[in-house]
Amino acid sequence: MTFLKRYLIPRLFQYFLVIWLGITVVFLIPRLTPNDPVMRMIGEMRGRGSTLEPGAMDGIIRDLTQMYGLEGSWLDQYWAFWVRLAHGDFGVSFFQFPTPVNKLIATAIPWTLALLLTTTAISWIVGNIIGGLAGYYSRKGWSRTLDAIAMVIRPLPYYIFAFSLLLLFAYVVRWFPITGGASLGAIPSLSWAYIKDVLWHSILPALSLIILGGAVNFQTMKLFVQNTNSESFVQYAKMGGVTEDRIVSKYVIRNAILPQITGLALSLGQIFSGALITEIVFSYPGLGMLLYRAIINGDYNLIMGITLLSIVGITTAILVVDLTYPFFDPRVRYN
Amino acid sequence: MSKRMGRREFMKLLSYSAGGVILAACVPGPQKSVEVEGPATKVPEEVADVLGTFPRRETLIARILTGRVGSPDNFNEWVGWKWRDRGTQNLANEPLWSVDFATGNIIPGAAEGDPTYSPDFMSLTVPLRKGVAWSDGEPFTAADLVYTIDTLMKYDGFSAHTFFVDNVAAVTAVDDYTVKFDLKQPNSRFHTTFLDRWGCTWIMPKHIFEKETDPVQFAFNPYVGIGPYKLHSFDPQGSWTAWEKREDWGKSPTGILYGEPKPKYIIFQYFADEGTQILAQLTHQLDVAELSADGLKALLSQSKTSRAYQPTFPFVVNNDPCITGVLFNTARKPFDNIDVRWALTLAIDIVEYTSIAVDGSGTLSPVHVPHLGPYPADYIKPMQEWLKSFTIDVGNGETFAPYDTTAPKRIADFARSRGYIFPDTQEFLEQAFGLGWYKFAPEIATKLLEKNGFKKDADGKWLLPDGTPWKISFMCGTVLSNHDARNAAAAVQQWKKFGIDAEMYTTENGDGLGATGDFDVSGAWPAQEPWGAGPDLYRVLDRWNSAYKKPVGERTQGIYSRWSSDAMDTIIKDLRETDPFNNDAVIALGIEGLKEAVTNMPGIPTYGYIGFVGWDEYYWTNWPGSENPYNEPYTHWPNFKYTTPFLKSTGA
Amino acid sequence: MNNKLTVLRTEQLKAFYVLDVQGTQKVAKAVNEVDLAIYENEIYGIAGESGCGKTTLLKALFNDIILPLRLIGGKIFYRIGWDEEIDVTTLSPEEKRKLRLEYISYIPQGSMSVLNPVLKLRETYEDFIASHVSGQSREEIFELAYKQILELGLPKNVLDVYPHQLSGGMRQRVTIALAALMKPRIMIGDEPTTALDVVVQRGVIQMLKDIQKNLKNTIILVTHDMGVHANVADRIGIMYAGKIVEEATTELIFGQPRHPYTQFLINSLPKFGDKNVRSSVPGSPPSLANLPSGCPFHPRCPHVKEICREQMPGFTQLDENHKVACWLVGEGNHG
Amino acid sequence: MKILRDLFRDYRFTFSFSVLVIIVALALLSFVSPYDPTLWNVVPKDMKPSVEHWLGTDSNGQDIFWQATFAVRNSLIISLIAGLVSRFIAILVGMVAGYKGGWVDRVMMFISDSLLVIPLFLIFVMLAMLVRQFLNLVVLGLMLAVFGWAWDARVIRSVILSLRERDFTNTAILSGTGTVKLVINEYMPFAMPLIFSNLINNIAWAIGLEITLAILGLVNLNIPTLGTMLNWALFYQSILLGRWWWILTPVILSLFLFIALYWLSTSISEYLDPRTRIQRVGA
Repeated sequence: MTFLKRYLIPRLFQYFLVIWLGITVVFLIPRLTPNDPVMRMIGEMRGRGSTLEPGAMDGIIRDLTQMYGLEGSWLDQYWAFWVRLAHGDFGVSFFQFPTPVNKLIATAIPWTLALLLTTTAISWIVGNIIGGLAGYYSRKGWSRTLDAIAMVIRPLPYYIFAFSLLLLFAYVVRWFPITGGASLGAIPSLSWAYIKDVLWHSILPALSLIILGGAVNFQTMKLFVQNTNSESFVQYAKMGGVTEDRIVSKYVIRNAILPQITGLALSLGQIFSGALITEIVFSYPGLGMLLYRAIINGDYNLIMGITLLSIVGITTAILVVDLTYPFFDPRVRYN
Repeated sequence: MSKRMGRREFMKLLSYSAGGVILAACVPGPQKSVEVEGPATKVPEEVADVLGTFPRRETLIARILTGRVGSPDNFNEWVGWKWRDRGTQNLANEPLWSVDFATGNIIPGAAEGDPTYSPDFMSLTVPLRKGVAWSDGEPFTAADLVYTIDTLMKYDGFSAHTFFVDNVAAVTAVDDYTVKFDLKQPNSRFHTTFLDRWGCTWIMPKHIFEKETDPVQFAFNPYVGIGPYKLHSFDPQGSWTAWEKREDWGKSPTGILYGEPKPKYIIFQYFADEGTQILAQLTHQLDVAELSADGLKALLSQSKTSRAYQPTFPFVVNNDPCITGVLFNTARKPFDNIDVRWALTLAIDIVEYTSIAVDGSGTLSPVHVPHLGPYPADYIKPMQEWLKSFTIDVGNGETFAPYDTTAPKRIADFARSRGYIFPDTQEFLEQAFGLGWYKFAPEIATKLLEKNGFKKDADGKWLLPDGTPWKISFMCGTVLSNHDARNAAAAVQQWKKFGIDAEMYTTENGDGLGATGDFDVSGAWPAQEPWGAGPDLYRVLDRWNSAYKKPVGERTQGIYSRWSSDAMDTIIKDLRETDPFNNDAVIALGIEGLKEAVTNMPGIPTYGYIGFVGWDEYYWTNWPGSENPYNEPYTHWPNFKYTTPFLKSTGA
Repeated sequence: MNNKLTVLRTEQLKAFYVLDVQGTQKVAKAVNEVDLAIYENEIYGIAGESGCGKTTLLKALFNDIILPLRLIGGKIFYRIGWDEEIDVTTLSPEEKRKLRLEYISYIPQGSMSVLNPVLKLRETYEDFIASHVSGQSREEIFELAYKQILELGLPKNVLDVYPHQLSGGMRQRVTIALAALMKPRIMIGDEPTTALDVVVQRGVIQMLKDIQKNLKNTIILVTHDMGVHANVADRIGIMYAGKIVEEATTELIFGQPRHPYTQFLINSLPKFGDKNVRSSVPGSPPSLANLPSGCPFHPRCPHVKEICREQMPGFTQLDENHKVACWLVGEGNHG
Repeated sequence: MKILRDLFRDYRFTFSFSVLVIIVALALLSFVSPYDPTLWNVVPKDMKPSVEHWLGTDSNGQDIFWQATFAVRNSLIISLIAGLVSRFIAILVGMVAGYKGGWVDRVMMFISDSLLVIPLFLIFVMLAMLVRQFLNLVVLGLMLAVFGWAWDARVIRSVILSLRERDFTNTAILSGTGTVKLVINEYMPFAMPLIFSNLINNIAWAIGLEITLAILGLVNLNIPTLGTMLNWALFYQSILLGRWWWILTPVILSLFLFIALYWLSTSISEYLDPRTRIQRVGA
């Protein structure tokens, strides 16, 4: 009962406050930039050769402003946003008018989630296990070799690394496709053929993310393990003749992993922003490009839609970590 | 041979470096100039059949220029922006008229010929083509056009709504193949709203739209048009759209005019990254794409089967009717001063300028229309004598004749010094580099500035008349390969050398800042582009109309330089009252307009828009290259459909 | 020499820290030519100032010589059966591991950090037990553990909590209980009472005594606290600068200390009714990496003689249970 | 001095130190560059490395070696500002929040959580759009710093939280040790290796983000940095055109920079950590 009153309720209050603040900031920032969605649309049409009669310009601007729902003051728009949100609606995208934001997100999100959930999980698990072992056996040759590899891979600019993978595996040896989330002409279905096709296309993008992400986890974990390794309880377990596999798993890695759990939660929460450079190099579908284009075009509703997901994602991840952390580390109490 | 191996090796090496192996020092160096011949590229067998439903031999794959389609299941082109180069404008739709940029002629598509205006320009009639059917089999008639205009005027969600409400009093079908427009005020250029350059007013299929309660929200999926191709399928993510040749292609204007299109399927595909896109083309997974200058060099140097528009340097497509250059904000000091604008023009060494911007491959134009299509013959050549005699007042009674006919030759020499090889005929030089430009005269520029109270400080940096350092912020977009950025980079370099603290300012919001006059200098077109067909310059000159000009802070409706003059207003008024099809009268007024523009220099015209098209001829040949320019060469232009009947399958 | 059974014996044991400093070797002589014979059913105390090498000696006796500590010379014998003495320095790591807890167990200084903070004590017990016995007998041992906990007067639920939930004294008792669990023949304690307050200390000492009485095994206890030694030890070895300098029964050490260093240690003990501040040993202990010539104690010795500076004295056997290495006492036996 | 001598005993420290000295020397060389880094066409274009141009020239007609000196200098400035300023905030917030607890903790974590939840990428693109004209090195560095501390503050806080539960905290508090002294003397040594690895991560992150922003054209491309250098090289398709001397320069420079920083951090944090120190020295 006191847990509920003294910890959970204030924590939940904070949770919603953070979400509200985040959303409000994201609502305001695009409106503070000089990027006006109406002018962007006109610029886009003009830049792409559309004939816009000079005499009709005022009318077009008026019509677009009305269609985009940008007529009232910011306060009106802000109120309208919450009213819409209460109905689970983000409104229509300006740039993809009149496609609803919900639909744009719904089409892109499976790709992002499938790619990033998998790669984040794999690189975390693999990176931490290998990093943990490498930290425990840090004097062995293979540990030093892996450390050297991680050290060289990690600083490579992601773009260069991803493009190098592409050059190697899609051009020099042609094992994987060059571009796209699926083959040209493939229509989404639940057939095995389509799924196989999607998997085949996802290997290179996934590999690029896993290797780089894994290298980061590897290095961090190795460091944590080396620190844990010299803790008294590890020495004591050795003195007690505890078998090595138990020492590695339950004493060293189990303790060194604690800070990594927070890291995992945050990376999972950040998934909703997409992986823009991956999407660029591999022409892969996803939220990253959608968000980037929305920002560039001042597509307020679409920005709100994607960032709301992202904000809720990260905030929830933090909440979950805070609530569950005492289970991972019994020393930490709710406060 | 060893050189080619070197490049390959390097690419392999870079990929291996991903695995931690960096042996850069062992890589043999590549060469300086571009080779047209490339290494033999092995074509994997599986490429031919990887597409499954689309047999590769019968399929043409082109790149979407404008990126991933944001709303792939929405084809309602009359509302907002709909990625029309995904195949709608270039394959599935046919407008009343299109511009043939290769010849400067008008191609009548859904129309049978030119429109006829009443002498007072208060009405016009349009003859429609007979025997045309929509891709779902319904016949195309005058009722479709009338319905389109009525609908656009009824709903304010359509982009063209205001224009038609402002202009059209009534639209009627005289018979099944003739439509009459009654206008609200005289308009001698009303028909150009139907003239397809890269978007125009398209015609709705009445039998489909009339079933809809809200035609603005209607997604119009599947698309129905009168072009030779119909929608086959598309990626819900918008990365590709596939089109299939109509069985009744003979009922499309393309089929009627030019015969059967050759590719059975045409797919427009999206590539987010140019490097990836080049790899796709090298492996024959992409037939045609527009690239950046260096992307094209890379493609040509790596592939034996690829070619550019021109077989030799400058390789580029130079028949796009836009003039690029520098635009001054004449509402902001000191760019309101003609002397300053001319000083900045004369501070440019055009040889170095084009070498920075486009490696010397642009065609120069001294006036505010590009050197291509009908414009050299109609305007630039006739204006040579005037240009040579044109002088500017340097002060102290001194004058200076800025025109320089040696500029093209000097650019050609520069290109040869870079190792490029190309013909040395007068005809070629003129076509590739233009007729002339302005002298590099920093001393005259200095005099012009000093005449207006500018000074140089001890470090040789220019100060404004009030004694503060002169800074120029040159606004351009963030895509560095676009010509606004190319011009920005080149001009900034030239002005820096001249002693002005100039800097490139990249922004996504060029249009917003431009329209409200919040910039110094911009890389936006120095003048509105002409239609590209016929000698009429109304479209160019009208943007300088003082009626469109709004004060700084408000959105201007004319060109962003906010320049106008009484003389120009008079010319525009005269042109408006002239029959657009009366060539002699139109040209005479056009020349006067261009003279007024050159004299005042509200923007500096530099080189015509050039594009970098790369064709992989592994599956399809007979592209409209410079030696056989039967059509404009781009696949994203509306006229691409008129190229399809001329393509030849290699049977590979 | 005597009829008691030796369970642990060293011969000229030399264990040094060998450090590589800028190419030259630097040697810290932590355990230098130590001969020990520890009997069955006794509590043997090792005393000395901090930095004298007693913890290192303890590690060596525990056969836990890991880098940078190196066995330079000498042997360590455990008596595994009744007649069988084996040199444990030659054992494989796995054989060494198996001896621990079962044959020889270790009692750490009872701070929080020797117990794995993320495991309940039950799990730590489980790890220690399962590393040595398997299958059916594991459950039996667990039952024994419960029984033992009750016998030692620990709370019933002590195994169901995390280490940080116990007091320091309780944690110390748990580590002692754990060390005694498998009835090892030898238990080694490294300052097990140091961090505790006096009342708790007394309880812990009593517990050690009880266990020893019960199991009739050997306890080797290292502490700098002479008071503790007086309370528990049967015999005491005084260590100075890597060497044992005096060894005798507790009564003899406290009653007739012969080595000047031992005398200092005894005199520094507070006595009842004595209100004077006790003098501690003057000067500071020498660096093990840079020992004085001759007797290492000579710089601090009030009775220093010429020979002390030149030569290390050998042991002089004063009595069956008393030997001293000091020139004041005798020339000793260098053989 | 003894500290340095001890550190130099570690080959990693020696290597890192030498590399950093070279890199800093490179950065300092930029002050005597014969070329203005913002001027193009000052040397022939696309030349391979030669005696006159040690690392060749690029397609903008600039000397790559001298350009690299500016790039290294500017990237160091950006990432050091970002790394040090954000570290300062993160340590301060993390330690105070973790140690004080209660409402101080709540308010501080509320601020850092709010910063954490707003997608950084959105903020950067928007801010870059907003302030691009004023986007010099310091502003960019500070921008990265202001938005780069929240995560690490949380990590440091959680370390402090678990340290607070340990015995020595109670012992120290009972013996009357002041808060500041406790945090600095008792907690910092434990947090130091973490802070160092965080600093390196943060510098890596700052350089990486600068490169990403540069590739998207969101920074001032006239200022040479490792990111803008890479951007120009990619823009001119130097990989596919085989101009290895151009593309590899920023890549290899950042590679060495990172390895040096990484080894430096592990070496120093091992030195600072008394538990691993003996091991290392004994190895």
